[in-house]
Amino acid sequence: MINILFFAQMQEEAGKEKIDLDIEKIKVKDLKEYLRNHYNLSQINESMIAINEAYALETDEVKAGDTVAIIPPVSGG
Amino acid sequence: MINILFFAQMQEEAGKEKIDLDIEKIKVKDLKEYLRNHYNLSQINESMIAINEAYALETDEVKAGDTVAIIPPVSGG
Amino acid sequence: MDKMDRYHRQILFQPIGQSGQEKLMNKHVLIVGCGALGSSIAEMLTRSGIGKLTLVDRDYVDLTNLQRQHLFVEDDVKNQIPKAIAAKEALERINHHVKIAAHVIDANPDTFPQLVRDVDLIMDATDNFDIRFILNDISQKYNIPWIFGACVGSSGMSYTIIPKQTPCLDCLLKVTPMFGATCDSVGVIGPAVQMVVSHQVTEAMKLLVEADMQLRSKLVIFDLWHNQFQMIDVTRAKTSSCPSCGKNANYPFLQYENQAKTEVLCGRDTVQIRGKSYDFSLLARRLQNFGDVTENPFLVSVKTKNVRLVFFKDGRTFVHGTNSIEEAKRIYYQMVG
Amino acid sequence: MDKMDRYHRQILFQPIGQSGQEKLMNKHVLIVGCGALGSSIAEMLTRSGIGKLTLVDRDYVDLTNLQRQHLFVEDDVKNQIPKAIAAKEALERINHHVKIAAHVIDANPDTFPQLVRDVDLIMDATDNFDIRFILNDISQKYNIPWIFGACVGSSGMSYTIIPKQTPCLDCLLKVTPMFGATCDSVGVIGPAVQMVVSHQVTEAMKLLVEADMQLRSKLVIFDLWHNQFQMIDVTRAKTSSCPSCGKNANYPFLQYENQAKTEVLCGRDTVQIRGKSYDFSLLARRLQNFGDVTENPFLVSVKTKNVRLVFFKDGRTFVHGTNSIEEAKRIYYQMVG
Repeated sequence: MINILFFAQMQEEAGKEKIDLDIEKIKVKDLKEYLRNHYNLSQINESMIAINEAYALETDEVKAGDTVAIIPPVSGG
Repeated sequence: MINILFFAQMQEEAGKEKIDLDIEKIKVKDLKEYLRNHYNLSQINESMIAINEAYALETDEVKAGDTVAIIPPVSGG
Repeated sequence: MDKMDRYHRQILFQPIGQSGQEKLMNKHVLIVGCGALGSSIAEMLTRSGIGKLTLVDRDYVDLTNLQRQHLFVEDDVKNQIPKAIAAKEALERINHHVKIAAHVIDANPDTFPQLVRDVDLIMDATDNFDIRFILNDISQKYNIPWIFGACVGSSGMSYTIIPKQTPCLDCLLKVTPMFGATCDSVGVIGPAVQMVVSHQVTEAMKLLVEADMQLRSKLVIFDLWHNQFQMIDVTRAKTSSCPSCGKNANYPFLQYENQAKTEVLCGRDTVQIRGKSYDFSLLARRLQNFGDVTENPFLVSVKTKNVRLVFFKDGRTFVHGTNSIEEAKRIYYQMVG
Repeated sequence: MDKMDRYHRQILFQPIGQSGQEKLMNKHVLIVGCGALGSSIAEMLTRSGIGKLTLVDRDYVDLTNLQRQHLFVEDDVKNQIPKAIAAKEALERINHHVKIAAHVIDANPDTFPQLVRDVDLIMDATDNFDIRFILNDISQKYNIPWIFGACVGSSGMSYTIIPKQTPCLDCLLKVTPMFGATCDSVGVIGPAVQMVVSHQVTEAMKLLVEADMQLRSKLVIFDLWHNQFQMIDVTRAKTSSCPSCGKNANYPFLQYENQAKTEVLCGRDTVQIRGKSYDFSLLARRLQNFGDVTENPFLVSVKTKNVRLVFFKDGRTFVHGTNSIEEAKRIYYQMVG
């Protein structure tokens, strides 16, 4: 199980603030693609991704048990 | 290694905000005793103890790899 | 312009929305203490459009308050305005729709029953454990939730207590602390105050708009300077035999014999406080933060610029240099927390 | 009473102490933006005894600001006082020792070089990414740290950027976001604002008292309503070829061709802004938060109560219904972030 946390405006788009994905492992790039298709996320390409509180690159791999934070661009101030 | 975090006034008394103890396992009660003796902590008996972000009882055991938070009574407001 | 327009950005936040805003505008919150936490809690709730606030504080604005107590300005210090009154005036300039009752009194077992009438939620902005244990019993007895908050240095913590559901303060602490650290004993920085307030007010909003499912349920503790943050699951602390929230609760801190009592000693410029009896060596060590300490087997005394306090073994304390019970209690709790 | 007395509780906090307080009193901070984040950052730094603050904001106080912008009161709305001016007046009532310079102007590549003169630290309290990328380049070019902060809904984040040391904003985001969420698009609650400010100001204090070892180094992100909190290690994001902070930095966002440009269209009650060119389907979807949207292959337009905006494929936008460049930019960035 991969635990995905949505922050800020992602929550409204996804309709929830977290989901669990029953996947053994997946590349960050492919995870983004999956989320864009299944959750109607307009800004996933512009979002920062962190795996277990560490900044992730597109080629990094997410494994079962990991927590992934999806951090969209927030500009309010 | 057991990772101990001191909060609030404990830091001044201990002279640092965290320490690592090279201990395999120890009961909360005995850990308190150890800290009182080695770090001059006047309020350890009145402090809440949490192991890995869960409230701990005196009889709980701390194991190597655990993070222990020492939370003294704070009343400022 | 419509009254609701001013809350537009809050109504846009979906978990509140129009219906949450209407609930908020019909709720009444009691804030106990109007210092650092209290004044900022009051400001945030006033801006958010709460229906009614009741403020209670026995103190007046002092120069050292301005570093962290957000509603107060230099003129309040010059004019020695009581904090509850200075806060009320500032809040009314911010949002005249909010009803604000300000009481310059001591919150204690005698005055609380009146203060909590029609109150939906109690916010803790006090500065000592004696009052928090009383507040904890009041919350249980009158079935009103309260939100604990405290800070010193760059640390702070908060926890939401719901009668009959969560562990209460008595469950968490087991032993009543002899001393609590205060801003007067180890200092405090402004951001630590505002972070506790942010946690407290978010939880308050959840309760007031009836989004109970979102309550944090964990105790939050942080240290901003040292970059520590924890959310502690305290479920296990709940005690069925707890005298404050257990099956046979008898609210011990509301009972006369457990309360700190005060009296003015006539013609002596002295107030006597009957409270806890202290461990003298710990007490002497602690009082060194505040002035010159002398000690003998019968008493410990500390002398500051303006007053002298003498602590006796039996729990009595003399505060020499004042005839005001309010001032004596303020100084006493600054020292013992 | 001694000037230092008012900071007594902050001096008691050992990591600051007397020497830290003296450093703080000799430092100069530029706050870019004086809305929710900016006004509270200014208040906390003023109370803490900062030497000098420079405030810059192009906007005036509006009724919907009062829900979360802490220095402002109903009279400021009635009198339409510019935010930087209203803030300065409020801050001077709080602490007359702090020097406060207020500028009611647009911070941009032309005005920044003057604004950052003698500045020790820049605080981000802006509301769009165009200005943040400019600020990021200014920070690198003039070697001044800046502290990023942003919030919407119940979420917020902050990160401290030290030139030549940490990753910069460009390293973190790689692609410039087309839209950033704003308080105007998805709302915001007060505690989220104050929590970002608490993180920003603590980091500011560490830098100003020269306790760099204690800096957080991680990006902090939270969601107060849903009880999420993370501190993200972003070391890996640092890019040696980064055009803003890399070896061959050329500060792209300070270059004329990359800036949003504005002009008033004479006699038409319209301002033209040349900015990014948008993906029309995403743009149309986003604008639905603000008013009635119509769309054809050449343009997308949105009509609100007071103005109409027309976005063209080539990146131009017409803001109909105003002759004020400041107002046009305000509305434009409320919508695109």
